[in-house]
Amino acid sequence: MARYRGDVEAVKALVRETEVHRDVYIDEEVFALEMEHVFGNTWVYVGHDSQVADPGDYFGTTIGTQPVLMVRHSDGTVKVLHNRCPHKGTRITTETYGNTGKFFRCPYHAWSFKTDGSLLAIPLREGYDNTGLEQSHAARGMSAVRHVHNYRGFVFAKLNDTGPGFDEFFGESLSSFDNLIDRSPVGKLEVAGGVLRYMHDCNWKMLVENQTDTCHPMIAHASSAGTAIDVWKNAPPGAKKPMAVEIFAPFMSSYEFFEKMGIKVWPNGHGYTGVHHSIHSDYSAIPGYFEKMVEAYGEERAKAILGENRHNTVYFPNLMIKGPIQLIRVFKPLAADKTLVESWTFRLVGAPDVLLERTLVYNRLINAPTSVVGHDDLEMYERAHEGLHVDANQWVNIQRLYDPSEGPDATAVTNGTTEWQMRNQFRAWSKFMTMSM
Amino acid sequence: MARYRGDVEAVKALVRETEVHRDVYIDEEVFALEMEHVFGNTWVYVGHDSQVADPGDYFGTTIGTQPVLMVRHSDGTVKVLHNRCPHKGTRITTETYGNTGKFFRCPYHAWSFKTDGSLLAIPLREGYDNTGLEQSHAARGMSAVRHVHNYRGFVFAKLNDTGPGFDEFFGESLSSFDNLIDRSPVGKLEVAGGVLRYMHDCNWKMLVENQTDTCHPMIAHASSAGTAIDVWKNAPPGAKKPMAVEIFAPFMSSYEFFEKMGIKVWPNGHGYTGVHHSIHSDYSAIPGYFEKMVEAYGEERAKAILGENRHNTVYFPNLMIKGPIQLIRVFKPLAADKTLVESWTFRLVGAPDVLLERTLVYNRLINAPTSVVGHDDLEMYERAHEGLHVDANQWVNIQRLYDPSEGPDATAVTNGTTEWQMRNQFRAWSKFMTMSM
Amino acid sequence: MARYRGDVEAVKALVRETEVHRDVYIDEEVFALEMEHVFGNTWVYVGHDSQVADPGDYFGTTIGTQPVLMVRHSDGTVKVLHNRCPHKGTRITTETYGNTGKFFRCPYHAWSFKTDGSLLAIPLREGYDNTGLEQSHAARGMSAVRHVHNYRGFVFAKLNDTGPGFDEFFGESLSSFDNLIDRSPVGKLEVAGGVLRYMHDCNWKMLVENQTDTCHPMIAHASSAGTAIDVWKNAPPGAKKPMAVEIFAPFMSSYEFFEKMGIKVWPNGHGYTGVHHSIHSDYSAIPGYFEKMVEAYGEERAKAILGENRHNTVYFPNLMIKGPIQLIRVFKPLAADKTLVESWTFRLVGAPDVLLERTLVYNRLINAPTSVVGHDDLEMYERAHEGLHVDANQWVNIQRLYDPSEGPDATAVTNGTTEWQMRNQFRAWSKFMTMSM
Amino acid sequence: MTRPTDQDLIDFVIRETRLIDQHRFEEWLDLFADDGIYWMPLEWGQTDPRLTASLMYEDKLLLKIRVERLKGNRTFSQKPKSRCHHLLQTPQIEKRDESANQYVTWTPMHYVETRLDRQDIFAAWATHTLAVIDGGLKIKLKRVDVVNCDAAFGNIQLFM
Amino acid sequence: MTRPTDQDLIDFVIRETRLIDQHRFEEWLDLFADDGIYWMPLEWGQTDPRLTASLMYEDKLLLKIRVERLKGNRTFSQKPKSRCHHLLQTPQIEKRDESANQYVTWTPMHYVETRLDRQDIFAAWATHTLAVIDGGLKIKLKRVDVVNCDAAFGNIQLFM
Amino acid sequence: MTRPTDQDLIDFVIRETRLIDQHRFEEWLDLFADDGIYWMPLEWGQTDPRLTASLMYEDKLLLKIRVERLKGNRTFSQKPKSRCHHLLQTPQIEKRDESANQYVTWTPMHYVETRLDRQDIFAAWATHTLAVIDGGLKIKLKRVDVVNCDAAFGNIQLFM
Ligand code: FES
Ligand code: FES
Ligand code: FES
Ligand SMILES: [Fe+3]
Ligand SMILES: [Fe+3]
Ligand SMILES: [Fe+3]
Repeated sequence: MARYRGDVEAVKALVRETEVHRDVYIDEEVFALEMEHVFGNTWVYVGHDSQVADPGDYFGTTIGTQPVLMVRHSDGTVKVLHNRCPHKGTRITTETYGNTGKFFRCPYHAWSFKTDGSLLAIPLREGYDNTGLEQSHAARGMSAVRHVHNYRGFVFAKLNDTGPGFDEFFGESLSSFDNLIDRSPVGKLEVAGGVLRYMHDCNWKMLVENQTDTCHPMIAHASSAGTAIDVWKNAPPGAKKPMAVEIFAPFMSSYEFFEKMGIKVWPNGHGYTGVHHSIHSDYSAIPGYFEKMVEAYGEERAKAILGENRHNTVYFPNLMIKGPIQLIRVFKPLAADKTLVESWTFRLVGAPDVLLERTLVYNRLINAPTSVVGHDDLEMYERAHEGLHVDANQWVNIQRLYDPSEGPDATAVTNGTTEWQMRNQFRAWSKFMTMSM
Repeated sequence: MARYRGDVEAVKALVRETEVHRDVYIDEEVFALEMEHVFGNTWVYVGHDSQVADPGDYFGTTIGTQPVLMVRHSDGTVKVLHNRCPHKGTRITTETYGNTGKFFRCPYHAWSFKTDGSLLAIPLREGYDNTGLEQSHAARGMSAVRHVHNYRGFVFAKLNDTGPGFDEFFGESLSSFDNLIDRSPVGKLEVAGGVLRYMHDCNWKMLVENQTDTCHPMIAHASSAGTAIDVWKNAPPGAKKPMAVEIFAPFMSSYEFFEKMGIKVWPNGHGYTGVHHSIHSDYSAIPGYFEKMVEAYGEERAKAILGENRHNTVYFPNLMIKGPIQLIRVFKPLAADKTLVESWTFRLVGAPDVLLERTLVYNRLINAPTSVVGHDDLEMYERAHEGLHVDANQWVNIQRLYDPSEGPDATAVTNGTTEWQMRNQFRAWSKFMTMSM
Repeated sequence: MARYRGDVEAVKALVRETEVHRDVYIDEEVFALEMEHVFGNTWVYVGHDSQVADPGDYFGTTIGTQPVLMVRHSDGTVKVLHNRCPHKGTRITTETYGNTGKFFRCPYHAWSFKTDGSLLAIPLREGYDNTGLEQSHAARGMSAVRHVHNYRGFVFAKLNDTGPGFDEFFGESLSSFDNLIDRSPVGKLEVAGGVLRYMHDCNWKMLVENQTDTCHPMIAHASSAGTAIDVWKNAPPGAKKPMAVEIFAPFMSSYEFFEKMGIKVWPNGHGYTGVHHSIHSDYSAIPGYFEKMVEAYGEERAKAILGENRHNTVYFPNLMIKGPIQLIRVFKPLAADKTLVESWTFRLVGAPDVLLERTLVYNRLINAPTSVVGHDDLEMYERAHEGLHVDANQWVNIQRLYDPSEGPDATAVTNGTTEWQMRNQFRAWSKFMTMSM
Repeated sequence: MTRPTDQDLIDFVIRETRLIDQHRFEEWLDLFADDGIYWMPLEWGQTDPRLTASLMYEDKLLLKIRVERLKGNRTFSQKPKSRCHHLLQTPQIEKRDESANQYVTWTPMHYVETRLDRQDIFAAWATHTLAVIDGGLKIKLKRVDVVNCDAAFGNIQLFM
Repeated sequence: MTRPTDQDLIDFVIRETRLIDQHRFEEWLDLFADDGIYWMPLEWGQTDPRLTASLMYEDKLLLKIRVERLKGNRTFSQKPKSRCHHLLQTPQIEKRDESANQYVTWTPMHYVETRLDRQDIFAAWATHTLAVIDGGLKIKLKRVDVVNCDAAFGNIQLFM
Repeated sequence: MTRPTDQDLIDFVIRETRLIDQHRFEEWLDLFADDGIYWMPLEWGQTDPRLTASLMYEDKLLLKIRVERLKGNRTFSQKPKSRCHHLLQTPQIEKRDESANQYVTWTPMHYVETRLDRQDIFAAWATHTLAVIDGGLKIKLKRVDVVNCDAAFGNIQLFM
């Protein structure tokens, strides 16, 4: 029965200052409302424009659970279209990548559409004369998403007319994107290496929260990272530490390390870990890269860019990016208890290949369905998804380092073990969930 | 939450003159209501009486989602019983075919029932003395469907007492059955060859609409029929065109061909394509068949019968028959997003075997889960079922050659590319859906 | 839509004196209410304390659909805890058996809990200073079930505060447990041999009712037990009848045998078959066992204990025990249409191994997913679950030997073929279902 | 080759399925004799391909149409493409009749067909009737009996 | 036969499972020695069939009851009938002890059981202990270890 | 051994997968050459392991970390433990280059991984590149191509 639809108070009651009700994670009705409101009123990441380099190039993906096509229009701009024919609803293309030329053609009855979605032609068009087709939904062609913004290559879309503008929504949180992009001597990224797709039988928000959960690595990842350290101990003296160990080892850093790392929160649910340093700080230098950066930016600026070692930056609702290792993770909601995690990697145009190689090693070791670190985390998520069905305690605790004065939509830097960023996300969740109810 | 149950206005609003709301296809509550109303108030095809030739013969099937048994009663009439024991609800038989002799016996506690469903015996009957069994639901035995009609071998049933009588419901649309049956020199059909069962992950109505969708073959089937034509082009000169090519080729006929073919609509959602000619018109003659027909009917009548080349006749809600090729397709609704298509073939009693052979070739090439033509269509249905989840446009368009004056329950012949028959079906859908609400 | 939640009248209307509505078996909302009320207000079997012999030993199971841990606390008592971390909801352990030592430790962030569930420690505890953690749900640790009773080794729990006390709930029905336990010369049982887990695609109550359904064996099990008898007929003369045949044969006993066996009903839905004799009466004696019993209890008492041959004792809602063969079956509800049957076997401490061997033969032949007797029954349940979807008759009949005067919560012994115990269960179902609504 | 060894027959069957899994369909088609037939019965133990329905009963022309279609640019049910995988129990020689130039093998197998994130698995027995033609083995008849041949299936788009 | 070759042992195992798939259950039963046992452990690596539960631990009498039951006219769980399919990795010879007349093979396999539109797949290892009796191989013990032997299963009605 | 026979190669591959199924991971690890690699491509027909993502591309150090982890007391994703099962089509010899000391086998297989009541099945082709080292065969490269390598998977915790 409907317990939440249209009941703003009931939805608001799900999120308290320091506790969140389990229905937020396991209730299918709440999930449906999230798709309409949270994923409708916010700017959701769609893709990177290097995926659609040339006119007619398209990339098929989803916004929340809505199938869309990101396409390079003939005018060079990037459009986001709903992947649905206005005639009978047929998905126009099921392929992830392709080039459709000057127009899309529906495979069922060959209606065609310009790459901005507008209706181009219908076979036997005269069959619609004097039928009032102009007033029909069909006349609109493939519905285009009206609110699209391309930020230095990263394409976002907002499905509803409600919700803040792009700049208001992200504000200074875009600095993490800037740092990622500036790491290219020419300030340009390319999606490269392929995407890892990892299915999780749990709610999407568990993954988002985990991105700034700095109290779990030394416990949950002792099995993988801890073992890596132990095994490496037996390496012959003087052996060069491999990338893999460099990547694994910092997961076992002390509580103190994570406390000092710092967490920054921003309005609208964004925030990041690793303000002062991070698990990425001590990677060994890639020969020739720094030189290229100095060439491009001058020494001071180059040092500033590379000195930033932000760990995980979370963009509400479902994106996480890692500047220093050039990868992003998209947490795609499929159902209250099903989430597809896509981990995408980038080439820094103008930088040595070895950077991409390291990025791929990281992605493989940490984010693959075959990754031991992934196994550690997924086990926790799936156990939590199970455990939340316990009726005796229906609340999830997000209280660590809570301060009644912290308030909503603050900008602040604080102790790296705080759960403030989780609270920050849920305050944003409440706001966008109820904004258009 | 209930958005449609008991809300006639909401249900009516789903169907407009030229557009249909997507909930009609993807909403499970609408589906449940369809099972109660559309499949309750109409005459639904159950089976052919040649499947239950002798007393005690039964055939297990479903009406909508209701499991029933079609059985030959001791008095020679065909009964339709709900396949359920009145004691604990046990399905009486799970086999599709069998002969139960003089009575059905439940496998759980051996209650037995006459082949008209009435309670015959209970072991230790005295255990029910003075318990008021007579007033119980159980005393009624296996509930028999009250409204059953056997039209020249084709058995239909109506589950509810509401809804029109058999003749009123079908009216002159029965002429397509007549033509199918008359094609037997002795006016008799037999189910033969076996049934092809093809699972579709889409709504059942997409398939029904497709039966009169004459604008899709040249597009959607270019891959199969088009390729067949191309490959045949390389055949050695003078090679006899095989049945398969004769069957495939017409799918690639021009728009003009389909326009001229004509579509006829009848009241209550019935109608057919191929009024003047059809894709079946040019099959080569079967040696000896015409002679037999002349013998039986005289030349003029024989010519008249064989001159009819109706393509697809749709009987609302979920049956399609093809007279010229002697097969029928039943679109069995399993869920809003699941449909089982059964394709049944018939032997024309008294006609040469080669006709059945051709019928089976047709069925195999067009209606099997291994059929390339089937692959073309199912791909479209499944894409549409996906696409309909797009919120930005929630309407399916059925506007082609719409004429505001066409009105409900008309009888008319019109351009073969019209979507009138689809509109006709949805007007009937609205009517029967709300009739008993 | 909600048709039952919060509507006591609607729920009451599901159960009549002699008929039960099918929604009781197939409706998911009714199932959800059962989990809250029927499995919340009654004493549900959790496990046997021999499964957690030593402090720190735990056994993971479920009460209804609630995951719990039965654990031996440091003070030697048995506790039942909800298997859920109060921090993020993580299931504390997924293993069925283990020893956790002095405390449980959550694998996600290492919060730890005493074996009575109370919160022991949190890493970086100071992170919660002045956050009001004391007032949070988390402060309560792993929620312990408040109502737990250990009856001579058998551990029961009641989740809600509503509902009767242990003694009131079971009353004299505990005599079946006593007889089972007394069959050990030292009055002690041990879980032994391993558990058979058998998945059923049907409602859990169908299985519970079947336990006292004495009119089905000679019909439904003719295929297995009947065949066993036939095959044994061809055994060489004088061949010793194997255990297996001794176990199979009585299933084919006559109606008269079952009528005379007698059924006893107790308040709150409990009852048993085999008051005067049962299918277990004629098992051949195990050498040395009787002597041990006489030694322990004296001849008269030993005879009395072994003279009891209760067949199936049903404890409402979902337990059945068989004293003479030392096994119990737990019918675990997973969904309205999914039930996991666990069949557990016991060693009579101090008795010859051969008894356990026979118990295991019985369990394997009757209760395994590979058991022919099991196949007979499951076929009936699954057919019934299918058949109950028939709308034309929505009632299950439980009328055999109904007497209007029998009334609720009676204690009585009656004809062994009555369905009174089924009525008794449904009266209890109604009572506990609505008790806390 | 005039008298294939048992190993020749086994290798042939393994190669036949491997070509399918590698999407080398033209080469696969060449393994069929000009009058070769691919038969997938609908009925358990089916004997008659003519007046009883089959899932497939195709001569080389029909198989060629399939192969061409799979390459086609407007074959939307193959956008994106399906993939498949055969796992064979070692083929067993059922019959060697050199005088009749007929060799029959029997091969239990699993067939996996996958597209996008969907994977279907089929259990079947393949029976190959082979002959030596122009010095090489050719398929006169490939019969595939699926264990649940009469079950309701979704698309089966490639070749078992 | 007095000393079976390795190939004899392999052929025997393959034939044994093939008979099941062909529903030739009496012939199959004849492959068992009079004191032959079919054992399907419940426990991973189980050693004791007596005081530890098994899914099956059946002598010829019990197997015979199953075979007769499958033919029975009132065997409702077999109306309609189940079908099954074995896929074997080539059996491996684990032991040849001619003096003790004991031959042991090890065979990874998949077993598919299907009925109506339902299909279940099981992964297992079969271990056959064979002996030569009256000049022919017979089964002393067929042990089937299912990889998830302790999982919750629905009906398993035929023979792995 | 200096020149392995074809049967040696086949036996090696079968033993390799059997060790995994028996959870004898240290012995399994010993089958790899010191510079041996285990590769599971992410891309259909992938050629580059370096600048294209893979599911696994692991040297002996990384494999050793996995093996140690599986034994670990705080490896919660293995509480309870997973089990697995390999079913192999008889490995086929793709290449014998004795001068280069390189032997390549090709093996279609099914891999089942199970934990609690969940069972997943994967269809793949294993390609083993072997060499004789210190008189014994060792793995230089084990490549596992899963038929739906680019599908969305849940946990794959053991070894295909
Ligand atoms: S559905 Fe797209 S053109 Fe008809
Ligand atoms: S259920 Fe049919 S006789 Fe009892
Ligand atoms: S979830 Fe248990 S300690 Fe955090
Ligand atoms: Fe983590
Ligand atoms: Fe079509
Ligand atoms: Fe029973």
